[in-house]
Amino acid sequence: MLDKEGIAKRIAREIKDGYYVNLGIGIPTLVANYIPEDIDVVLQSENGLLGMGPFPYEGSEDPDLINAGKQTITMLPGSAVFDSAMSFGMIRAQKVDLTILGAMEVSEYGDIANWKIPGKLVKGMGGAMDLVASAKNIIVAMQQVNKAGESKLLPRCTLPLTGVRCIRKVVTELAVFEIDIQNGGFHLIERAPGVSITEIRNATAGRFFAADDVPEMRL
Amino acid sequence: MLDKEGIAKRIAREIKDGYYVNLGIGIPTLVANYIPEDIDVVLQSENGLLGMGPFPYEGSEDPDLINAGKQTITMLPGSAVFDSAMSFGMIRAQKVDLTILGAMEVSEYGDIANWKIPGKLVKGMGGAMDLVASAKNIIVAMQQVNKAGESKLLPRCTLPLTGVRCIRKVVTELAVFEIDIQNGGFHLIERAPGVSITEIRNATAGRFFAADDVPEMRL
Amino acid sequence: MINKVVKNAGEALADLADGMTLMLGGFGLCGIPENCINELVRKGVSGLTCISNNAGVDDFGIGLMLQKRQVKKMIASYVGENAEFERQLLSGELEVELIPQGTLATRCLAAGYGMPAIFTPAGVGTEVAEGKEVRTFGGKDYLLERAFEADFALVKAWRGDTAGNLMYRHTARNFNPVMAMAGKVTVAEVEELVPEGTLDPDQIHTPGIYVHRIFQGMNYEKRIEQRTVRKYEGLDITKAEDYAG
Amino acid sequence: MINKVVKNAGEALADLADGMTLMLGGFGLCGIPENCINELVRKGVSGLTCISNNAGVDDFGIGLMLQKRQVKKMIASYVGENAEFERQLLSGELEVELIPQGTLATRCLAAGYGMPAIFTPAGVGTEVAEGKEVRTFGGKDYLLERAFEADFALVKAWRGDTAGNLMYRHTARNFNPVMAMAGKVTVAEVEELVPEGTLDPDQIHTPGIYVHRIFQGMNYEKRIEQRTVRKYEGLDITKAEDYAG
Repeated sequence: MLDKEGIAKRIAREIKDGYYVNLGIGIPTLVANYIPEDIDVVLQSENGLLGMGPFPYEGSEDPDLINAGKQTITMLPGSAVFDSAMSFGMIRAQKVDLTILGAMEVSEYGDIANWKIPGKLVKGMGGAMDLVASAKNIIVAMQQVNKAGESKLLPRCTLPLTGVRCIRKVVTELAVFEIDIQNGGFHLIERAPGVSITEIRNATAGRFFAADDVPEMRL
Repeated sequence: MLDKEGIAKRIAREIKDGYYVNLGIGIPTLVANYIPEDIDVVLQSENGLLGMGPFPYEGSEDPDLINAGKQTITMLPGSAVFDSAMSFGMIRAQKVDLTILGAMEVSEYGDIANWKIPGKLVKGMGGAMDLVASAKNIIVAMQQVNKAGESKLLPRCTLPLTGVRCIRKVVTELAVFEIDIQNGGFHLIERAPGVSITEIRNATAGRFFAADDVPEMRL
Repeated sequence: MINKVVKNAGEALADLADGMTLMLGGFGLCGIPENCINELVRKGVSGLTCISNNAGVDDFGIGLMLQKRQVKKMIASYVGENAEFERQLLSGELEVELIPQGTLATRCLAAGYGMPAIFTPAGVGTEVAEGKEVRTFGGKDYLLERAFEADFALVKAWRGDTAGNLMYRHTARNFNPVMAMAGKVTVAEVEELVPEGTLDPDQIHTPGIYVHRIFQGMNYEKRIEQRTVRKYEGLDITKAEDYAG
Repeated sequence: MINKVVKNAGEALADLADGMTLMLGGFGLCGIPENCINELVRKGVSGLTCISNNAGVDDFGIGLMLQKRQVKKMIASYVGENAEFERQLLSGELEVELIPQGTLATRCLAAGYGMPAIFTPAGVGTEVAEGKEVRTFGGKDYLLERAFEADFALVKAWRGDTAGNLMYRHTARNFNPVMAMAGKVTVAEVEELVPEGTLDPDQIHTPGIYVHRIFQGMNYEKRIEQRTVRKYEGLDITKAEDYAG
């Protein structure tokens, strides 16, 4: 079973040389730590930056330079700054190669819910609805099972949706799934180290498909 | 009867301090010569410039700096350059205070034709259709009578239209008119020096309205 | 040119009245019009509809206006980290319309570019789509979203000139340029006001035609909302939640 | 990063094929991708649809491609001053679609911003509106105009870096930034190619994410179409026509 760092590490393997990548808040942000040294990746921050670098060293924080999580950041050589309309313009036009974001629920048809829990204070969807509606290549990073032991990979989402039929790949603490958006179903393609297919099946409420010999993931 | 310079001179009197003005090709361009010294006006060139200045001195022409008529120009202090989408964005959003353009025909309902003569080679509408469809304040500078002696202020345009019900003011070699777009009609508000109401009426094919005491224009 | 330069926020917002709709630039606390917000609070106008990506924090930014109950309706994409906001929302004192961030930005752009409406896929199939027209282009569904209308747009720039031309610094740009284009009256406060002719015409982010009033701001606090620093090698993520915002 | 830098126009356009749709930046002869056009002529691709504000002059710009009958269809706002263009148009060899300049620019913007269509009042009630949907917003009529699709966008910038970021100079900017955003493949030729990190991130006109290939152009002629100079005081208007273009 993976911890958050492990999920991030696995997702980092999906990133290819030359990719423009948008990382959501939470586990997705951790992915930046595991991008291989030998490839060049440009991080897009939807508040208006391409070329996001690491956090600044203490004392060199710049209040005019933050990411979409409002954290102080730096810019790498080759960066470009733009306004919010252009930022979501390039997202909508699918210029961003890969979007990684968190989720509270994902359905077997690739619906995603990650912005609102009825009865709890709603903070807003931020850029999440734009990202899931537009991105050609989205990976969801999430815990497969909630604290009560219930699966969050569902036949259909119970929470208000962020987007419909948009998620094709999910990485959890237990496994990597591809989602068949057309016919519905979570297809197991990799197991976390030491986790059995049965354990994964038991933690998947939606339709589950697995070959007999699903490999363990490499990290 | 005014010459082209006279028409330009009269139109220049419509320009107020602080105006952003778009000048079309032809007589409208001449207007720039007659903007009073004591007011500040910013000229917009729809190829992407605010703050157009006079032509450059010989030898300092810059191929990267032209106006919408493709003429070499200069920039005045306070200029701003932008792309074609923003240029027509500000036109469409009615940020330009005054648009001055030429016409081949204008109708009594404020329709304008100035881009196409059937049977003759069509060069295109350039930015004219955008300008007439969007501008809140347009003045047309034109010859009221063509070489064959026929009026170009018509009940309705005979040439393909550039825009409908958009022209409210016309300055010609004979007169200044306001157009009643709702009910139709050219309302004479000023006569060119030495031109009688009868002469103007005879040169106006569309519905014509004039008080008995229409003043001569000041130039 | 008619003088766009005003002395301060007080003069700039003299005719801003109760019940108006305002746009306020900034993302989080980055690039917000601090001087204008302080003046709104001092002035005490109320019943405002505020269009802004966020609603500030309890004691800074739009949060200051919330404390004085000046905001009737908030239109934003994300409103976290504000206890007073939460209280007013739950008590029904404050109306909130949450819209996707890209939709927010593009509805401003549409206003600034004279386009009455735009199509975006954001929110299709969600509660955001309720009551909205859906239209299919090339096999994909889009929502028809209307351009915003705002009585005032209040933006913050880094440098500006007396002709109203603006330049922004780093990610303090964010919503400021699109809102600057969208106000019936646009007020720009700048860290440095320079004579026209000082700024490179090729480097203007907001052409002066969009700006009606400009003033040299003062006492910028530029508060940092999430101070994150690199103590070790690599990133130091201390707050990891599975939240989208 | 995957290397966006190519040696020259030949390498940049190696996979540009007969029958494709191209966007070409520039206004008149100002800011046109001279190196790319020369390569298109050398290469001899044909059956092209060209989206460009103008069609060059007889012996420069797109005019060179017209001479070699490489253009099947021209989509432009104004095509004056080109005898060969006129001949091909009258003989039916060349198809021409004239569209308002602002509509042209905004259909590019729409493509670059992922918007399938936009609304504009330009052309309402004219032959441009024929066959198009008209829709009323706030009592005003607008045409629904579709985003362009282009296999290649060929643009010319002043400076560019190896990450594909572009800066334009003066009014040579014009259509280049909006077309740069709109190509399935965008090729940028620049007067000066610099290493990434050289350009100020706040002063980038086209972020590199929109640019797929970039090269250092050479032998720029930058021909002037209407050389107008100030010999006397004031403006010296020598060509005054009542024409709109």
